[in-house]
Amino acid sequence: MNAFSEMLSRLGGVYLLPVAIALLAFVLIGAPSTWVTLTVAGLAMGMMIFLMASGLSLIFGLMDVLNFGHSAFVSFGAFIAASALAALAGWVGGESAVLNVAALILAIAAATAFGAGAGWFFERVIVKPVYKDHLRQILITIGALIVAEQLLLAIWGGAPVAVPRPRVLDGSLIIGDVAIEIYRIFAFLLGLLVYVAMHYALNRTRIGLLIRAGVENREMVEALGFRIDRLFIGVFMAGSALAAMGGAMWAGYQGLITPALGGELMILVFIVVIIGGLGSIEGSLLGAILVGLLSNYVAFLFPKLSLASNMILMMAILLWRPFGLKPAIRG
Amino acid sequence: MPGPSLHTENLTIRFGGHTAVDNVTCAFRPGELTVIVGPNGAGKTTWFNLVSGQLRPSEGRIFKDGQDITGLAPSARAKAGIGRAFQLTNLFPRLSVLENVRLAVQARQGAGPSIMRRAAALHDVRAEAARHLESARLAAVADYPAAALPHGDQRKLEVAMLVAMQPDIYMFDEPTAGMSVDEAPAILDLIAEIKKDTSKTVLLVEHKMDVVRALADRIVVLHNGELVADGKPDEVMALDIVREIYLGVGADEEAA
Amino acid sequence: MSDAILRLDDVHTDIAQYQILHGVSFDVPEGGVHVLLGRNGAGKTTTLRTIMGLWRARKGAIVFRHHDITAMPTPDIARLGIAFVPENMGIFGGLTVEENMRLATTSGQFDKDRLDRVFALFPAMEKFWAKQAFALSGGQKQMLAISRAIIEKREMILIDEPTKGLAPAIIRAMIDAFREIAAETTILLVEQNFLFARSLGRGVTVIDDGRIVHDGDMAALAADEGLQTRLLSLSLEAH
Amino acid sequence: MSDQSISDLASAPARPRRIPVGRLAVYAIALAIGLCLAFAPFLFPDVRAQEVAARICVFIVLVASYDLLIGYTGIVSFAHTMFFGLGAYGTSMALKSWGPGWDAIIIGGGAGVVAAFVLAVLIGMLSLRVKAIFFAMVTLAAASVMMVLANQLSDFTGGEDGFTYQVPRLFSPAFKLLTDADGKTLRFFDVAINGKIAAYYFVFVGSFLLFLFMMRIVASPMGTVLQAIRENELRAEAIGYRVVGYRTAIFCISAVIAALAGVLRAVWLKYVGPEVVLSFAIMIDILLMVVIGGMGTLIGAVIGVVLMSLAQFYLKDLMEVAAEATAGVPLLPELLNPDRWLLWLGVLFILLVYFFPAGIAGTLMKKGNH
Amino acid sequence: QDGPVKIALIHGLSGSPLEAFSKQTTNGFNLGLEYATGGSMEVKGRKIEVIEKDTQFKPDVARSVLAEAYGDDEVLIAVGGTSSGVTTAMLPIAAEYERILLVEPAVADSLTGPDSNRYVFKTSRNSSMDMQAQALALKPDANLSVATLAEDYAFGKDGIAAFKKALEGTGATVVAEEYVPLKTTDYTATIERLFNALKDKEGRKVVLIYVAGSGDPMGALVSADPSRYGIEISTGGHILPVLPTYKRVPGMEGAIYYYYENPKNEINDWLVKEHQDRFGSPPDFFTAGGMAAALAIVKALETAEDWETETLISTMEGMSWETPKGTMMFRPEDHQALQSMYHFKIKVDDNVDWAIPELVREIKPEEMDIPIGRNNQE
Ligand SMILES: Nc1ncnc2c1ncn2[C@@H]1O[C@H](COP(=O)(O)OP(=O)(O)OP(=O)(O)O)[C@@H](O)[C@H]1O
Ligand SMILES: Nc1ncnc2c1ncn2[C@@H]1O[C@H](COP(=O)(O)OP(=O)(O)OP(=O)(O)O)[C@@H](O)[C@H]1O
Ligand SMILES: [Mg+2]
Ligand SMILES: [Mg+2]
Repeated sequence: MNAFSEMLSRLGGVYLLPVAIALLAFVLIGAPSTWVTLTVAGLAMGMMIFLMASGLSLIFGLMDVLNFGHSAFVSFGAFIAASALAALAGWVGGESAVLNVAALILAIAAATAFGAGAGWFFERVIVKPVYKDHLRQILITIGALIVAEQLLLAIWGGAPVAVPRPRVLDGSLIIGDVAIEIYRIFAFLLGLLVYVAMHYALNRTRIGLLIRAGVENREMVEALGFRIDRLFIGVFMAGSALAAMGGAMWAGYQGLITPALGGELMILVFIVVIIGGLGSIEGSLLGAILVGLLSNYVAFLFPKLSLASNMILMMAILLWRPFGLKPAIRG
Repeated sequence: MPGPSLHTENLTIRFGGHTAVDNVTCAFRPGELTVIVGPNGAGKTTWFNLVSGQLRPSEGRIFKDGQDITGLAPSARAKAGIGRAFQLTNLFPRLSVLENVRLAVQARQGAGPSIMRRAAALHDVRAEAARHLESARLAAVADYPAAALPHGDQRKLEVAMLVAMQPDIYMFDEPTAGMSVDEAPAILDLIAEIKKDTSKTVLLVEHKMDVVRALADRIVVLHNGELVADGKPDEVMALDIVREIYLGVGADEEAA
Repeated sequence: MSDAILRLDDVHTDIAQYQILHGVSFDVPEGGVHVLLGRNGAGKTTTLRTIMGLWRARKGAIVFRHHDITAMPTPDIARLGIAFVPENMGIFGGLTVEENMRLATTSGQFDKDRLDRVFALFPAMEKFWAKQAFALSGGQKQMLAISRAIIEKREMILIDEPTKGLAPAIIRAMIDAFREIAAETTILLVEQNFLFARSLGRGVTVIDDGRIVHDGDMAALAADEGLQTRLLSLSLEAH
Repeated sequence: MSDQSISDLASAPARPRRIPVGRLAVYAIALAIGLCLAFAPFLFPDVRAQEVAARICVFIVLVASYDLLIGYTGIVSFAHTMFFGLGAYGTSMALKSWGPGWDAIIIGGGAGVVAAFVLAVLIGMLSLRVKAIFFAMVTLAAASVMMVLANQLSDFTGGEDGFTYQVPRLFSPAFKLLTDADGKTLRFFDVAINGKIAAYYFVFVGSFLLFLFMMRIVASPMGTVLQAIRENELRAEAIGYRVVGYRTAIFCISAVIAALAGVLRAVWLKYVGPEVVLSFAIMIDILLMVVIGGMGTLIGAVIGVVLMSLAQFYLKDLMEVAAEATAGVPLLPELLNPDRWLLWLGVLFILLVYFFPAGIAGTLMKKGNH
Repeated sequence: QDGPVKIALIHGLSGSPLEAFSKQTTNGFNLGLEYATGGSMEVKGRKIEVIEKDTQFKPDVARSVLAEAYGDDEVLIAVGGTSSGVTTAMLPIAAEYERILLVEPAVADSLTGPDSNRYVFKTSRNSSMDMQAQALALKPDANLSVATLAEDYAFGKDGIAAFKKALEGTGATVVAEEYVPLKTTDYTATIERLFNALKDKEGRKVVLIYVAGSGDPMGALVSADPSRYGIEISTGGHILPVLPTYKRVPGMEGAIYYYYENPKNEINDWLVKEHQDRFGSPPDFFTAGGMAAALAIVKALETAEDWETETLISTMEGMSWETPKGTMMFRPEDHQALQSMYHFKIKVDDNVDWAIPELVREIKPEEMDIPIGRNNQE
């Protein structure tokens, strides 16, 4: 038993989980083309959720702030991107592939910039007074969420908004019987890029260390001469920007968005963060991919179970590893 | 001589590769006060944690009055008569000082789950709690939230709660750490008082040599998790190994 | 006293609605160890925290060298070269010993010689170099906290009860260490352990109930048992 | 007070006991609210006020039972509406299929309560050991599964539209509770003493008893243990309290009370659907109410529920007036648009958590204490 | 009695994104009153006063504001509500107060079903109309294979059941029924299942989408390129904000409840013009519905001898009246207003923001066989 688990952990430990699930699904599904379609779709879906979840995990795990208002950033990101795309309708629908993609990137950038700015405001005004106090964090961020949703309604109205998708990213690559949405490839690549950047920042720079120390004992970090408030604003802005970026990507993917979007995704995002373990970017990635793959496979194999599958996955993982798969903070 | 009230058999705990308590077998009798000494990191607190149930041993067993209690939860051990005060003060910060002690009395009497009576109406519990506060010299601050007490008073409260549990086995983890010389006696008097009751077993982790000498019937020395010496205070303190690892070679004890 | 490195002038500090310091004034001369004594709850920790800017003085002034640091943010105070070893040690439990120490350096790089000196002083630090700090014993944490303060040269170190919970052998080693550190740095030491304080301190300030009740030479206080008894209710017989 | 230090106080031998003004004020307010509710049908005979009063009664129980968890024990659960819903659905499904009778209320409601209890035991034993935030997530997940079930099993539950049903005749407005000489419904203070009044008093008395029961719990030794667990779990365990046991117990008690509140709600409403008993919006309402009132006070639930309900039902009217009054001013009427009342509620809530973290009752109670 | 005659609009005005639709209803209702009274806002010499109440999308709140409207404000007729759940909860209140509740715009068939009551009238369409018209628009025959995609709850299941019923006897077969959970975001797996079910069939192959609130399944389907298997997509028409997503399916046919260019009649012309003038946009589903409700009320008030509830009920049973959607008629049995639907074909015009559901033909009420929910005559 011990030797076996050691061998497993040498092979990659919990990172093998998605691989195992994919293999099992391959056997159960039987049709390779369907399996490839589902797998690619699941990976891309996972990457979009990862964007939102990593933001939450950063804030949640590293700053120990439970931000129930996170979904507001997702929604705002989605709507800002939608508005930007609508404003750039000429580029979006035009023949030039460069302009197509440029429009999307501009829209995502606009959403991300908004996320960062709003994150700054949010940290200063809403969250700062309640560091260290989980309960008040939950409460005050829920209050902020109510306000944000109302603002969303006041600005964009309640009717669904159709999001134009850039022409080159529309449609699918069809290879034999396999259909891969081009937009998902784009989403996958963006998610990967963000992951690499974050991994570098947290593990290769002193900033990561400082953040982790600051979570435990703000005062001591200050007494060592670091401006923790600036650091935390930075983290919060980054987390919110990621949420908005995820929302923007989601808007393009979903095509038709309502103000309820952020709230609906939130449970999924929370599940991913919990599965992955608090504060760990690797964990968020792993959790997001697991959720993405599993929900696609289950929806194909056992459609009735598809909604419950993520919850079941979360409970199973919590029972097996009460702190998630890859928690950054132990004890 | 009565049988041991507490004994551990091959008690061992490992954290990763590090063995914090290493194969410790020893027994304690009622009416005996044992001081456990050892350099920082020797495993004293960890050994306490094993006995009171905060940690589970990797190997070995723990017996109370001959009964194996290795698998019991901390609360069950407390009920079985193993009481414990903590090295780092560990209170109910927003409850009043009186309530802190009252909870301990109530736990002993098993009145916790009752919802048929009003807590305030349990006069005997209250009166007993007040008595314990009196003897810990905390009566004046009975209504303060525990968090508002200065460090020294918090240490006293920690001890008062242990006394209120009236366990068979008292375990004190550096009860006077951080207390001023004029306050420490309050605690030491309390411990001396407990010691008079010959049905009780007292374990005490302490660094201050004067305290050790004043109270100890027996000294156990831990080093790197292992039990390296066990015996009468004078004998143990005279051992070379103890002088070397604990006091520093050629120790001039007055410096402590 | 123009050679004071730190000067407190009529400092009043409140915590929530409680007034804790009622006008604390004293000077810490440059170099050596200056001891702040007082019984439990006298306000020693509060004084140190006020100097560090972790609590704010409602009234009065704190001057370090010629900087008025009364209202300065804590990180800026730290960057003036003041290190702090708090009462609860302020260890980052989730970080390794190495990471704890690395954060205490300004550049993120260790000076090899200094590191060796720290290891010589506290061998446990070397032994547990890659261990997460929450797993250290109480005494080891205390050592780590002090190691952090001396890993680079500081102008001044504020230390709150470093001997609490330390074994005699370590305390002995620490006296030597502090002597060595004090040669290049001013130390303001808060202590309960009078014997420890006596063997190190040059000047001594005694605080009681948020007020300074004595300020003078350690030698003089050490010699005057009557004064000790009066100030600290010390009874040396107990030791 | 502020110019005295703690140690001055500590050394003062006998502190004169201060009159706890704030505490008295809180009890006075609660008493006033209680009296208003007791005579609501006569004090506020209009239809909406009666609905509001009945809702307030049930929610006081619901919120107070939630306070047992969050305020007293420090357990954050998002499954409270699930238990509320079980009680309500049990009652109403029985009423619907067996027709309006007391047996349906007792058996159906009882089944709902038992289901709530069993679920609470399961969830509690499985997951009250894990970290608080994980427990919150597990309950959130369980609650959303319940919501999905209610939607998908539409043959039994009416799906997301819910369903309506009859209640015993005693509670229908046409029932003449007291009659005068001519056999017509007796009028008292111009209020007809009909089945509606009976239904209201059924709800009121039921809620009152449940609330008293909870007051008893927190005043009992168990109440103190719960607070101890909230403050320091490890220490509570170390002095001999089985933390998991106590947590599971209070989680179950609170679930059962919530289910009973659900029964009362179902009898009053004669309609059940996810939006009235299961939705996350209600969960948020409960949270808001408990915080506004003051966590860990129980009596705060009374104040929180009343304020929040009044806001939900009347803030809009108020804003309408405000918007009209400021019609000439630029921008203001836009912001005061009555349809944006939730925005202001959110803002108010944030300010409240910010400035009165102890809630109204909690803050008041501190006044006059040391 | 010369006081105004009061009518209550009971709608969700806050607390849900659906509040946008309530505003449409309100606008339509007011326009309808204006049209029907020639701008005087009076009927039989008495002013009409409209009282608006907010249900906050909470059924319990809805009940209390409706009761308040009947009990304290003494309104003659109430109109509402926005969502089916809220409206279900309101039905018994009408019976309790013995006043008329005119349901608009909630859709569910059950609102005129067995648990409803004789005080309830309904001007809004119901799911059966949607699905039967949709089936007719498919021109079903033995050559047709359909796979359906709907959400897994009452609305979706009832809709598909109605659809299958409409196909009965046409020879068309339903080869698969896929139900996805509410709020589904990723349709990839479902699409694979739909394609697997259809791709090997002979003849015309259609995926029928009946999804109300979860993302954009049609977009996902189009992306997966169903044409490679010769599969067509069909879905009902939608409100204006959603129509831009239909630009990806030029030529698709289906049925719609209302699109402002489709009905050809005087009232609709007036509505489109006035709406454009006042609000700068064409009217939508709920505007038309709100107007139809107002027109029904005015007509009933004008023709009834007195305004006692019983008189009004007997006046309205079987009453037909003109609306922006042509003639409607309250069926005496269950008080559901029978009305036309519109078979459309999507046309894409780059100068129009949305895809245009161009009229193919009007589907008259007689062509549909809408089940009778309950019989109020018994
Ligand atoms: N949870 C843990 N994980 C890993 N190592 C641990 C853990 N707890 C304690 N240790 C290690 O076990 C050893 C013994 O620690 P313990 O706290 O028992 O020492 P101690 O004798 O009480 O010392 P002190 O006098 O300094 O309090 C130390 O080296 C410590 O690092
Ligand atoms: N957070 C707090 N809230 C209220 N009072 C406090 C708080 N912290 C400290 N005090 C009070 O301030 C006074 C001074 O405390 P301080 O910690 O400065 O004393 P100290 O001299 O360091 O004592 P010790 O030797 O016990 O550490 C004490 O009376 C204490 O009760
Ligand atoms: Mg220890
Ligand atoms: Mg101190």
